[in-house]
Amino acid sequence: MDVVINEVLSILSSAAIASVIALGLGITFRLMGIINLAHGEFMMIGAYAAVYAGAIGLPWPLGLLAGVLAAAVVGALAEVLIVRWLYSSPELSILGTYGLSIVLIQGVQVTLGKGYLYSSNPFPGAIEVFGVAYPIYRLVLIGAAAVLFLIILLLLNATPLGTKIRAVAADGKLAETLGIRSSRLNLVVFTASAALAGLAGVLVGPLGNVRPDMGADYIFTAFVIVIIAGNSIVRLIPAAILVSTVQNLMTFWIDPMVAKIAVLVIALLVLQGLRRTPGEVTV
Amino acid sequence: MRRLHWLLLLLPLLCLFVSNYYSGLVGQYAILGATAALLAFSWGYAGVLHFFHVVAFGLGAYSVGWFALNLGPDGLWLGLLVAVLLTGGVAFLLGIAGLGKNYSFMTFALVTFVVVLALEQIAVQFTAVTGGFNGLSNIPRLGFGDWRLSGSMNALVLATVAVLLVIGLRWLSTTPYGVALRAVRDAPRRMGSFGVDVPAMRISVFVLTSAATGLLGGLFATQTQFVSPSDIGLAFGTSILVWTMLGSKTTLLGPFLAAIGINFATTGLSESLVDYWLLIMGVVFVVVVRFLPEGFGVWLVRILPSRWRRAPHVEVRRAAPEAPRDAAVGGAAPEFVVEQLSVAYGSNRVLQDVGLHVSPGEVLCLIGPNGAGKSTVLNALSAVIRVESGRWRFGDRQFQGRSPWRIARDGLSRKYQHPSIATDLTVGQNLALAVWGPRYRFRRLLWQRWEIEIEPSAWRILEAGGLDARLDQLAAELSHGQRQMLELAMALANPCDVLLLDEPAAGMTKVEAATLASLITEIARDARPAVIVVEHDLELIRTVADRVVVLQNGGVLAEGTYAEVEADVRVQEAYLGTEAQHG
Amino acid sequence: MQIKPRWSVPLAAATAAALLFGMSACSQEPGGGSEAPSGDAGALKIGLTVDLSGVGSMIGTPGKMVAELAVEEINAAGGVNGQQLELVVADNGGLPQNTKTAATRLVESDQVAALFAPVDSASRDAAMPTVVDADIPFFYPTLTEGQVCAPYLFSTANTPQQQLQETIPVVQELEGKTKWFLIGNDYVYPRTSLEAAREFNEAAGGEVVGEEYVPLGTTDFQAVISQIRSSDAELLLPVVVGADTVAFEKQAYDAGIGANVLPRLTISYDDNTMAALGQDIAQNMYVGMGYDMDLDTPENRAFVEAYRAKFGDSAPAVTAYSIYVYATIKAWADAVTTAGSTALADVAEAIVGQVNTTPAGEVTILDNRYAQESIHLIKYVEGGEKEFVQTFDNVIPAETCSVS
Amino acid sequence: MAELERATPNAGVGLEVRGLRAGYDGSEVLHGLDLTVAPGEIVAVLGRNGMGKSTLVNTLSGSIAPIAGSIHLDGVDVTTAAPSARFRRGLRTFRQERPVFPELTVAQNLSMVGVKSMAKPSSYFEFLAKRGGQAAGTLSGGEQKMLAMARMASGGGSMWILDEPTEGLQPSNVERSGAIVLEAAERGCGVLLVEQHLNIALKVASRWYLMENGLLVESGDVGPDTRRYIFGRISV
Repeated sequence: MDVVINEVLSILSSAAIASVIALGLGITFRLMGIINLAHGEFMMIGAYAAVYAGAIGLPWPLGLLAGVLAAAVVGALAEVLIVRWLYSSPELSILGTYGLSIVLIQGVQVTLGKGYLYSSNPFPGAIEVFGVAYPIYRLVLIGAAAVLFLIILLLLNATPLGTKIRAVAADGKLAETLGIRSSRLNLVVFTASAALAGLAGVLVGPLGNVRPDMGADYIFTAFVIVIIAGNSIVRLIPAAILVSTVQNLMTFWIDPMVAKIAVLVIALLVLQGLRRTPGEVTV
Repeated sequence: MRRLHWLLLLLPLLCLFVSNYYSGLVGQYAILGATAALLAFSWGYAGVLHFFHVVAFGLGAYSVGWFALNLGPDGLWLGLLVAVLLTGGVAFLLGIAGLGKNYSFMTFALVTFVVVLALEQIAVQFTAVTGGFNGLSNIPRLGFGDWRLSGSMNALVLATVAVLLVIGLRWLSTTPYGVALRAVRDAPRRMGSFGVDVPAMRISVFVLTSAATGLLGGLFATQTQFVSPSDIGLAFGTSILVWTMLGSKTTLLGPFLAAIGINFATTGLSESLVDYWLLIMGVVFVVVVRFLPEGFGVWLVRILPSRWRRAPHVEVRRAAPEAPRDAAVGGAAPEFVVEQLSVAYGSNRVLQDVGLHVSPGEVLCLIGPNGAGKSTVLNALSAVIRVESGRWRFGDRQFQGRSPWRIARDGLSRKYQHPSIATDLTVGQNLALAVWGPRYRFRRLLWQRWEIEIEPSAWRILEAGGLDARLDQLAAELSHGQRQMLELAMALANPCDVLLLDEPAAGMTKVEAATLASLITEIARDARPAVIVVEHDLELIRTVADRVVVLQNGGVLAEGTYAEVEADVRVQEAYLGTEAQHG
Repeated sequence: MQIKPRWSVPLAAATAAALLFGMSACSQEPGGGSEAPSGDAGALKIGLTVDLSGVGSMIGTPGKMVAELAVEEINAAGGVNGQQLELVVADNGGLPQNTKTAATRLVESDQVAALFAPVDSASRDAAMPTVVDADIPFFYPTLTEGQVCAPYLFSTANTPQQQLQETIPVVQELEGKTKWFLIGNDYVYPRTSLEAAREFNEAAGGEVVGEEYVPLGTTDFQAVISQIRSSDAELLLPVVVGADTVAFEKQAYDAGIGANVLPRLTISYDDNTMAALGQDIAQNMYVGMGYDMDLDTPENRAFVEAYRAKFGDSAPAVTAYSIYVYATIKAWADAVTTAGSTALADVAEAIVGQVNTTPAGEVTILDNRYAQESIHLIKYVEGGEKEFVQTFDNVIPAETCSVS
Repeated sequence: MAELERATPNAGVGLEVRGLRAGYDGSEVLHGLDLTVAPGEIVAVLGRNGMGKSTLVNTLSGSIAPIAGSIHLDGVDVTTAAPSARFRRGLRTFRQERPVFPELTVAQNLSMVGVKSMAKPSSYFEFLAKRGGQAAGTLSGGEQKMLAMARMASGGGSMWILDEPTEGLQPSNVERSGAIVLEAAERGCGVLLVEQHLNIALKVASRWYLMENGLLVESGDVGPDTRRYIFGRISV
C-alpha cells in the first residue's frame, strides 16, 4: 500500500515543481504571445541569488526573496532592452529570447564562474505521511505550488489589474483606446513571469544542481506542459499532473527512456489536435 | 548574375591552395552554408519555419556512417541514396500532417522542435544503429574500392557540391515555381483562389529542402569521418537558424556566406578569448534581432548592382480576340443562373433562397445596406464559403460543390475587395501566376518559361491603368488605384464567362472610379462575360448597371433597372433607417 | 543610388579578399596559451586538446594547468634531448566535432610530436582518425571505459574495472553487507562500469539486487529512489555523471536513503562533485580513484606545492580526471629521452614497461597501451574529511583488446 | 467650409484637425481632411460606408498613425500620441467593429473605465442590470453596442468620437443613445458622431460634414432642410 502512497506523493511533488516552472512560461506564451526560450535562465538567476544570499548568512525566506527580486530585475531589463520589440512576430520572439539565453548563461559563466554551486535544503529530512516517510521539502513544494497558483488565478480573474492584463492579451488596440498603457503593462507581466521563474529556480535549487546552464534540464518538460495546457493558465495544473504521472509511472514500471519518448508523443498529439497555437490566425 | 556564380566557384578551388587542415574546414563550412541556404529557401521564400533541417542532416550523416561501416567503404554511396530517400520520405509524412489546409506557422515550428528533442534522445539510446553516445567513427571518405580521396580532395568535392546546390537554389528561386512560392508566402488565400495548389507547394519545398539537407549531412560525415548525437542535437539546429537569420532568410547567398564567415571566425578566434567568445556572439545576435531583424544579407543585396538583382522579365502578349461565344450555341444564349442560394453561419441565417440570372455581356449590380449579404453571395459563388443549399451554372456547366480552383478553371473568376496581390513580385509575375494558376499543376511551373498570353480585356485594363509600361515594376510600388486595376486584370487574364467584382472602386478617387466604370462597360460589350458587381459607389452603379438587385437581410428586396429601384420606397427605407420621406 | 556596373568587379574582389584574409589571419595564430615564444623553430611541440568552455571545463581547465606545469618542469630540467618543449592548446568547446577540428589543427598545422586529449570518449573517437595519418602517439589521460586498443592510443588513466576490482571486496567487508544496487546514466561508460561491477560483486560473494539506468539530464529521481527503497539493497554503486549526480544524491538523501543509511562505492564522484553535494550528503561515501589531491606521498606533496605556487590557492582542484595529463607528459618526455627520437615506433617501444613515479603513485604502461597504476579507496567522514582506507598498487587493467 | 459662428462658453478649444492624410500599408484612404469640434458641440460626419469614415475614427483615436496633417485636442498636439495618452487628455472612442472585450464579463468591461457598480450603466440600458456576470461575447451585436455606449456614458471624457453607435439597434435604443450623446454635450463634452443613418445623426447634431472618397466635401449647420439636401446627395 505504501508504494502507492509514495507514488502518488512523488507524482504530486513532480507536478508541483513542473507546474511552477510552466506557470511563468505559460504567462508569457498565453498572455503575451511570445515563446520565451530564456525562461530557464531566469530560473538559474533566481537559484544563484538564493545560494549567494544563503552564503552571506541570510535565512531561507530572505534567500527566496533575493532570488525572486534578482530574476525580476533581470527580467525587466531584458524586456526594456530586447523583448519589447519581439511582440510583433512569434518567430522573432524565438530568436530574440534564444540570443538572450546565450547572453545570460555566458554572462554568469564569465562573472561567477562555471562550477556547480552548493544549494542547501532548507527543510531536510522526512516525516511520516500515511505511514510513509516522505521528504518534508517536497511536501512544502506541493503546498507552495498550490498557494502560488491560487494567488495568480485570483489576481488574473478577480482584480482590476488582472482584468487589464487579460484585456491587453485579448485586444491590445482596444485596451489602448481605453487608456491602458499596453507597453507598461507588458513590462509588468514579463517582469512577473521572470520573477516566477526566479521563484521556481530557488525552489528547484536544493533538489538539483545549481550551475550556469541548469535551465536546459527543466525547460523541456515545462514546454510540453504549456503546449498540452493550450491557451489556458488553469489547465497548466492538470497538464503538469498528466506529464508527471506518465513520467513517474513509466519510469517505475517500464523504462526511463520510454517515459521521455511517451511525453513527447503526447505533446505531438496535442499539437496536431490543437492545429494552431492560441490567438493565431491560420489560412 | 553569371559573374556572381563564377565568383562562388572560386571557393572550392581554395582547397587546393591551403593546408589539409584549412581545406577540411572549407569543405565542412561550405556544406553548413548550403544547409543554411536550404533553410532560408524554405523559411524565407516559402514562409515555412521548421527545425527539421537538423533531423534531416543527422539522418543523412548516420545513414552514410552506418552503411559505410557495415557494408564496406562503398556502402557510403548506398548510404547517400538512403539519406535522400529517408529524409524526403519522413519530410513528406510530416508535411502531409502539418502543412495541409489548416497549416499554422507556429504549430509546425513547435512540432518539428519536439521531433528534434525526441530524435536527440533516440540517437543516444539506439546504440545498435547510432553507436549511442560515442556515435559512429572512422567513416571512410568518398571513393571507390580501395581508392579513397585525400582530406583536401574530399573537401574540394564537398565545397563544389555545396556551391552548385546554392547556385541551383538561386536559379530555382527565379523560376515560376520559386516566384510562386513567394506569392504563396505573401497571399496564400488569393493564390488559392487562382487555383495555385498552396498545400502542395509548401509540402514540395519542405520535402525538396529536407532531402537535399539529408544529402549534405551524408557528405559532411565523409569529411569529418565521424557523427555523434551531440553534433546533431538542438544546439546544432539552433545555430543553423542563427546563421540563416543573420545572413537574412529572404536571400540565399546571405545565409551561405554568414555560415562560413561565423564558423571560420569561431575556430580562428575562440582560443584566445575562449570565455568571452560565446558572450560576444550572444550579444551580437541579440543586437541583430533587435535592430536588423531582416539580417545582413539584405544590405549585401542592396549594394549589389541592380542589374544583378532584377527579377526576370515576363513576356506578356495579347491573345487573339475570340468570336463572341453567345452566337456559337444555337437558340437561347447560355445564361449564368443562380437558384435557391442559402447560406447560414451556425444558427444565424445570412442568405435565404437568393435567385439571380445574368446573360453574357449584361452587368448586374448587387446593392443593399451593409450586413445585407452582398459579399456573402460572391463568397458562396466562388466557393470561398460552403453553402447550405443552392445551384449555380453557366449554360450547362454546374459550379456548386466544386473547389475554388476548379471553378476558376471553368471560367468563373473573381476580384476581391481588398487587393491581395503579391507585393514582393512584379506586375508581370503576378499576371503570370493568375494565368497559370488554374491551368497547371505546380510541377509544370518548374520548367515554364516567363511568357504568357492574356485576354484582350485584361490587356485593355493594363493599358487603362498605365500598367502595360510597368510590367517589371514591383507590385509594392503601385498606387492603390493601380493595384485595383492589376487585381482586375488578373481576374480577366484567362478567358472567363462569369466575372464577379467585389467593390472594385473601393478607395479609388473619383477620376479612377469613372475610368473603371467605362472599362467595365467596354469589357461587358467586347468579351461579353456575365458580370455581377457589388459596389457602394452610386455614380459607378448608375453608369454600368444594366439591372440592379437590392438585397436586405439575406433576401432579394427589389429588382429592376436603376431608375425603377431608385424610385422604390422600400429601398429608400432599407437604406436610410426608419421613416422614409418622400421627395 | 544606382551602382554602375563597373563597380561590380572591385566589389566582388573585395568579398573574396575578406574571406581569404579571415583565413590567413587564423593560420599565423599561435597555439595560444603556450609560454614559449610563438614560431620558435627549435622547440619540440606537443598538443593538448581540452574543453575550456561550458561545464566540461571543470576537467579541462585543471588539465591545461597541470600540462603547463609539466612542460615548465621539463624545460627547467633541460627539456627533451636538449630541445625545449612547447605546449600548444586547442579548445574543443565540449563537442566531438570541434575536437576533430582542434586535433587536425594541432597535428597537421602545428605539427605536434604528441597529442594529449583529456576529453570524453565520443571526442576521443572523433580525433583518432586524424592521428592515425600523422603517425604520432595519442595519449588519452582521463577516466575511460577502455575497450579500444590501437598502436598509437595510450590510455593512461583508470578504467572502471581497475577502480572496482580491489575496492568492492574491501567495502563489503568493512560494512559487513553484501546486497548491491547498481544505478547509472544510460550510455556506454556507466553500462561498461556496472557490467564489471556485477562481475566483481558476485566474485566477492556479494549479490546484485537491482540495476537501473536513467537518461542523461534527468532531474527527477523519485521513481528510481522508490525502486531502490523497495529492493532490500544495503550498498549502492552509482555511476551517475555531471549534474545528474548532485540531483540524485540530494533527492536520495532527502528520501532517507542517503549514504548514512545506504553506503556508496563510487568511481565518478570527484572533488568538484563532493563540494557540490556538501559535507552531510558526502559523509560515509567510499570513492575508488587513482588519485586525490590530499594523497600523503612525497611525490604528491611536491606536485601540490608546485601547482599552488604556480596557480595560487584558488586554482581548481586536480582530480583523477586531470592528474594523468601531468603524469603522461612526463612519461612521454622520459620515453623520448631514452628512445632518442619522437617517432611513434621508438616512443612506443621505450614507454611500454617504463616505470614512472607520479603524484598518483607508480604508473607503468603495458603493451596493450593501458596503464597499471595505484588505486586508492577513500572514505568521506565527519566534517568533510577524507580517510585513506587502503591503497592498492600496480592494479592491472584487464583490457581484453590487443594491439597486434 | 462653415465658420464657427459663436465662441462657445467653455474654456477648452476642443478638437482641431488640419490636412489629415492616413491609410493602410501604403494605400492612402484619407486625402487631407480639416474639421473642428468645439466643447459642448455635436458634429455629425455623414456619408455612405467605404468612404473612409472608420479610417478617420481609427486615426483620431490613435490606433492608426497618420501619413500627414495634425490633430490637436484642447490646443495640445496629439498627432503622434499613443491612444492611452489621448485617453488621458479626455478623448473617448467608440469603435464600429468589436467595441467590447468578448472574453471579459459585462462588469469587467465596465470596470476598464473605473465603473464599479452596475447602477449607473443599467440606468441607461436596463438589460445590463442582470447581465453583470455574463461574458460580453455572449451578448448580441446590438447589446454589445449598448454595453459600449454605457461604458462611454459612465467613462467621463471631454471629447467623444463615435463610429455608427446605433447601427443594428431598434428605434427605442437608438433614441436612448441619442439622449446619452445630448446629455454628454450638455455637460460640455464635444462629440464627433460618424453615422450612415441620417435620422438620429441630424436629430442630435448642430453641425455636419459630408464625406466622399476620403474627403470632407461639404459642411454646414443643421437646419430644417438639411435632411432633404443631404438625403439627395447620398441616397440611392
